[in-house]
Amino acid sequence: MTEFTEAAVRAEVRAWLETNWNPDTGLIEWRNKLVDSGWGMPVWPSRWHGRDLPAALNPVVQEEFARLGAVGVATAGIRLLAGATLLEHGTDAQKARYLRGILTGEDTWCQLFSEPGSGSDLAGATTRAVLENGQWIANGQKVWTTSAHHAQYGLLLARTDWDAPKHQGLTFFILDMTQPGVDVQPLRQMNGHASFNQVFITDAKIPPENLVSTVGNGWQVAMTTLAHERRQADGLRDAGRRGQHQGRIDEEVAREVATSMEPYKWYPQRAGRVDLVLPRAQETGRIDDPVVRQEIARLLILAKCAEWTALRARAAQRQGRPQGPEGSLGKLAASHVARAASHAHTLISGADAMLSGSDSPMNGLIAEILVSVPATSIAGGTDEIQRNIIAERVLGLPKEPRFDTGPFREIPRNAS
Amino acid sequence: MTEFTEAAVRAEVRAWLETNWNPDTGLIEWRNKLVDSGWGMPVWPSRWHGRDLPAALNPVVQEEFARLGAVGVATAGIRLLAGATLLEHGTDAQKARYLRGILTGEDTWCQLFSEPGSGSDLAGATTRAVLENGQWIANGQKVWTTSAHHAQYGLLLARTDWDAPKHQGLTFFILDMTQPGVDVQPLRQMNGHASFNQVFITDAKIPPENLVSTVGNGWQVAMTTLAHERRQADGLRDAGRRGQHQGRIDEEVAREVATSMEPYKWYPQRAGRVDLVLPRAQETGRIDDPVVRQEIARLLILAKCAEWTALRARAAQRQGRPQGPEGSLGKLAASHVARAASHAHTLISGADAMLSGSDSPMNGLIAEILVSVPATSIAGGTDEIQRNIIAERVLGLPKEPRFDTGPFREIPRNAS
Amino acid sequence: MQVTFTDEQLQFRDTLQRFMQHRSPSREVRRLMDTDQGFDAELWQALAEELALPGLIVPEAYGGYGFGTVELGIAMEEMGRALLCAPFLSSAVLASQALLQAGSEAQKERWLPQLADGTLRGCVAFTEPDGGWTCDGIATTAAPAGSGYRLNGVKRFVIDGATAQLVIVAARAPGSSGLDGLSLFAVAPDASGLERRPLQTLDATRKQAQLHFTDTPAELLGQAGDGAAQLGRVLDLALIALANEMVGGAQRLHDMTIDYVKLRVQFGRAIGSFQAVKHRCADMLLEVELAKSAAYHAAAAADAADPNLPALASLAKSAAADAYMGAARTCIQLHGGIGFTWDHDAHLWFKRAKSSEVLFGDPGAHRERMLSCWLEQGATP
Amino acid sequence: MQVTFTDEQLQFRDTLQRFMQHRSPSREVRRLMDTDQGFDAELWQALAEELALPGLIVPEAYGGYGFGTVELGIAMEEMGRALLCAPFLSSAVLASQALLQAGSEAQKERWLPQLADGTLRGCVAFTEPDGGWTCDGIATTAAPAGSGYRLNGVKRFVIDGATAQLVIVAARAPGSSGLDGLSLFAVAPDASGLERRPLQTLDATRKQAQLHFTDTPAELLGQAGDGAAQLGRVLDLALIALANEMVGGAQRLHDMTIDYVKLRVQFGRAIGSFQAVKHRCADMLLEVELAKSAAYHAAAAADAADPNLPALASLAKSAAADAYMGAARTCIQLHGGIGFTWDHDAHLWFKRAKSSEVLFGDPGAHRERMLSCWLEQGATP
Repeated sequence: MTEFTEAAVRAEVRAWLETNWNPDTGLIEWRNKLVDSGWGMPVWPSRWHGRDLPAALNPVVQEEFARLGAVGVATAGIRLLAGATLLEHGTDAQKARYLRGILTGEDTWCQLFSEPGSGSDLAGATTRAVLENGQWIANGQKVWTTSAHHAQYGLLLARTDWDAPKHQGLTFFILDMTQPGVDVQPLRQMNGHASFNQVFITDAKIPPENLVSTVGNGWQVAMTTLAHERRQADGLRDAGRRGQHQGRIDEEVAREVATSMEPYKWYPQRAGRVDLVLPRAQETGRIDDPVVRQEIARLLILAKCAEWTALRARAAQRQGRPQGPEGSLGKLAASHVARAASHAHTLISGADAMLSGSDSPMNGLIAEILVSVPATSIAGGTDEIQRNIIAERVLGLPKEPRFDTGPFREIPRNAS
Repeated sequence: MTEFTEAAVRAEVRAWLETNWNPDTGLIEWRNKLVDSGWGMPVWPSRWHGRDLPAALNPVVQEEFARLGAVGVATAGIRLLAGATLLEHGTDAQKARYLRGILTGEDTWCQLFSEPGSGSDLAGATTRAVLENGQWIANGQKVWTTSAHHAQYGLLLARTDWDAPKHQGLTFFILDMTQPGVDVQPLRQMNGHASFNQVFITDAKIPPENLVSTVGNGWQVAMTTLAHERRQADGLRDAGRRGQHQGRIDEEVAREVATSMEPYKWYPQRAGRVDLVLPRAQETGRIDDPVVRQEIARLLILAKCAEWTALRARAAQRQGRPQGPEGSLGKLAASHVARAASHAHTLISGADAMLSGSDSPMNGLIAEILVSVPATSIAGGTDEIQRNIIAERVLGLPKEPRFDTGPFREIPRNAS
Repeated sequence: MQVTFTDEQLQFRDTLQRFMQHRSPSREVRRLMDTDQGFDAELWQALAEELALPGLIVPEAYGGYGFGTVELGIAMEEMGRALLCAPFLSSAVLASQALLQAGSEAQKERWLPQLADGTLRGCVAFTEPDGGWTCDGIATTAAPAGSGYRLNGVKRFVIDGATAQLVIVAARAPGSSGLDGLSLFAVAPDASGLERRPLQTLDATRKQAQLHFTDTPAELLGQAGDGAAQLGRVLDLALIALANEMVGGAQRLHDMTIDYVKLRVQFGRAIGSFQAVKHRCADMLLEVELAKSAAYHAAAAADAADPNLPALASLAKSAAADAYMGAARTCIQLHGGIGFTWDHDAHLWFKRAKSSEVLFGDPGAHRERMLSCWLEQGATP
Repeated sequence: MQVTFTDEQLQFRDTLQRFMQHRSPSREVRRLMDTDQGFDAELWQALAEELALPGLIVPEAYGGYGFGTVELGIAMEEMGRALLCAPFLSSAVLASQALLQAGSEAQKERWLPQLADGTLRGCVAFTEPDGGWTCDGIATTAAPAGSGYRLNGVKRFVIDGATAQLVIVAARAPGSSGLDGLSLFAVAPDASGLERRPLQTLDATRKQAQLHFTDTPAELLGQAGDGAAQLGRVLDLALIALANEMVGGAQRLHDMTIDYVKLRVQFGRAIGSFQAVKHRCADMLLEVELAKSAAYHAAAAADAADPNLPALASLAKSAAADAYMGAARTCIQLHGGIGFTWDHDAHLWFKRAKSSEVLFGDPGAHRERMLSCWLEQGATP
């Protein structure tokens, strides 16, 4: 058994990569090799394509991959969330069947949690699954699903018990997305993009072996998935970053990245594009207006403070100090930054803010900021939910009394 | 019986005043004459010092008083609230005993509703009154009481039943303020003024004939008092306005006004003194700063909009149209105006905003604005309560579920 | 000055509201915003024949109905509420006013009756590519040529500029600058050297165009050199009209939001019962009502020939713009994800709000203008 | 650049916190704010002997402890939290820094050790009755006279100016203007022609005075004419110190509020369970934490000799001032009536917040300064 010291791990992965890494291999072929070696997900158990590596040493492995520019396992999209969820809650058969396809990137997954009637209140899902003649039949509607239109599998949260309290009547399934009972439709947003899907589920069939964990334990499983969502966000940022072209594998990776990043291409605009504010103000001459300068300064102060607050939080975490309040404020701060940036861009663009497409400044980028920023304070938990979380979990203020206890069928809910 | 037409009423009051008004009468003597004639409170019943005049014609009477500069009945302070409350809920004996002294101004009254533990939640009062050997014994503490230090009588809201729901366990009393069990202490505010009192009630005695309405009906009676509070506010504005000096009665009126207005002398500063913003900006030269100009303009827009909104509401009311939402927004708008004014005064005064007293601009007036404005969004119903009222009563949004139903003794409350 | 509406005005509003509900529901708005023209010719005719709108403020002497600015405000408010797709602002407000302010008697008699009955649609080309809304930004020149003039320059952000049948252009005498030498001109849509290019707009319900003039023949309106004052008056009226349109839109967003939060259930209760939602709704109501007061007051002031009209017009524009954007943000936010979708109507008004925020000058510019006007007049606001 | 505190720094903070809780509870603050002097001589001695505070940033060579700006920030934050009444800002920050920046070696050796051990209390007289915080507003003149100088002019808003035992004065050569001809001078408290008048301050916990100089003898610090640059560096450090003090005060207001809303019951529930209260508390936390990041960053940047220090100091001042005033307003509002009383402590911090908002320049002025500095440097912020 390998000794887990930094030096030993670094030497071992370096040796393996120097022997095996070949940029002219096919992508799937290379990743299968990675999966076999355990170096693709070294922190996973050695039984499941990993090497039992302590998480603290994972950066060492990633550094070595980066140094050589070696391609890693597939991380984009919902894959790693699916992998982590199955690793924790799946049966051995499920792990055997799905994990490899997740890591090689051959299979695309999607997450079927949100519904039209349950947004902030995810546990209020009303998509139902009923066991009939030995197989589950699902009916309902999911929304805000990324990649559903080319996914093979979906992580489905469905209600199986309407008499249990709402968090206890949910069950987690793997749904075959390619069957006739699953209809995927694009969901167009106000900025014109269609990054998400609606998924209509009509008598979709789920074999019993696709049940994850136990009946009624779906909420706990979904929590695992959601807990990995933040890492996912980090992973996304890195997905596109590769060094110079090395071989034919690069084209395959580029295609994969392009496909998986497609839904997110407006995300920088959603965040307000603070980086463009000063250049645009200088270019338009609006930088000479003292009133505009105040708004720009306000924005920059907010953005810098948010950035430094995140740095403080990360530094404290790295030092193993107990998390302070600064770690829970990033999302809410980002809403303020985006709003202030949108306001600054409006002031700077003046009449040009009335235009869009190629008539709008920067070939439509400014218009895209103006009509994308409203999503920042909604997506991934509204500002209102964030404030609740901060007030209750960080400040320890008393929770609001709940009105959704007791049997689910008796809880008021939206008409469907 | 008099015919109630505008012309007839005007002729009658004019004739009466021309015969009787004499600015060299003593104030009390004159007011007793007014009370006897019914022209002091003409809308009150003729049995109780009035003339049964329809409310719509009251302005005609007031116009005639104003034309001659004739002094009216006492209106300052809590008197008219007490009068209106007793008129509606008092016994004949109470009316006979108290109404005349209220109208002549010989008696000063105060309102004993708010408590340290029940501010926004007025019905949560815990001052208790217990019937012992045929008389009520009261114990507790009241706050925010204006004029308590020179009042003869107090309108007391006290809890008499701790097992009833909170709004049903309260009883309304007339409290003799001059007795030993009533200790009045000034309550100093952060702006240095002491416009209010705390009233400590220790085994104070209340004879049974001082019970107003019935035991347990105190909340309804208090609602009557509060309903008259807005008119009170209007009355206050007019209290100081008299024409030129006519005779010796003027000195008495001036003294009365000075005494009753004393607690309110900082109220204009509390509202932000919007009127001073432009002159101060011009005087200091800050009017030349484009950034300061923006803040001044924002303030003036807010103030003008609030003013016009109030005009709209009054005009619609005068035309007998159903009240629109514009009528419920004045208090909340006033908070915004005051805050914006305080901000503008800070910007305009610059370093001088650090000073107070005679070193502060305008001999301390600016400092008084800065430390008085915070009261605007609290006194008379916090902004939070105002928003609740607007949301529930004007917009019809569902009420928040209540947690203060059931027997009062079981409802969580502040430790006393 | 008029503080509330008369019974007749309230009836007028009711009539308009019913018409809009019937003839301009949001599916119709969506249909028209996808067309190049951006309005429905039949509906425009109906506005003229059934509601007399195109001629609303045109004096009776020129075939109009001679109503005041208060009625204009009511009409704009209802159009803003419905997001009506029609060339009303461009033709019935801007072009009609420009002719009234600048045209000779003969010119008024020639064009105003057609504008008033809707058979002619006009527009005013004022702003240039720099996007400024003050007269000193005008660079387009008008040089005398024979009995007329020849125009050279570029106009941008011209509302309904691609479809108007009469183009009124602000231009200056060559060599002049600032407020001097400005005049208004009439240009035929098919004039030589006039190139009209539709602009892609954020708010697809209000079309704009860029107009290039190359030695384009034009007819002077009225006297040469009076353009600055004429444009000032046109702009003030346009600001008041726009402010009223904006409060109508803000009210619609407000109503949409209140309806939704009463209906939408999360965590077992209507989201409108959550205090944070309640308070945000109350704040929205306050802001919209305050802005309405400003818009109504400015309209009444115009009818009362208030000497502070420029200040009051700018005040109304600024207050209404902030309230509209505020309501738009609140509407989307309280709808959550659904409010960010294309199929939900919120974005239609959001985009109108965003676009109106900068149309004729942004709120900050109008705050400054308001204060300057007041200080110049030495008036206590 | 330092992003989090070291263990030693955290210990230093703990020590200070314990000291302040023990020696500067609010009843002590109330006692001292009613005195003319505004501080307690014994407590000042204890600060020197037990905590080494007066000499915190004075180099060891001059009898100090040579700590950095991060430690200074910690000290200021804790003093701001406790609202400590002591001449720390005036003497240990302003006067010590002015001497360090401007003094000759002999002058430093003469005064710094006494400032460092607290036996001498200094102040810096900079701003004049116009209330400006930039060098060009200085009108006080210093004319050579014998081996020294004679000062004429008026200084206002001089922190601890009535009690300081060493007065450092910014003055200019007669006839000079702008940034030229400025120098710093030392004046004895009993110098002839020096008249000191205490000012009535909104924030009674920080005393200020007006100083009149009439042919007052003064000693030049260091070289003549370097005053503008020296004052600039003193002001930047003062801004950073004040920003850290402000976030300490804001944190105290925050904590006071959170404690109260958990405890206070209305309508049968803790008011902290009402969503509107919750959300306002969350917003306050956000603003305070963001401002802390700015204050901490500026302090670390000073220690790292960041070339953008003026911008970062102004950024921190602006963010901290807005957060402090915001927290003060929220604290009083969520306390309701009790929060507006004299006996409740909220107003003590409210008044410090209001006063600090404009001390050394208001947030708007610092936003402008920040942006100007950044743009001048051509730096991407």
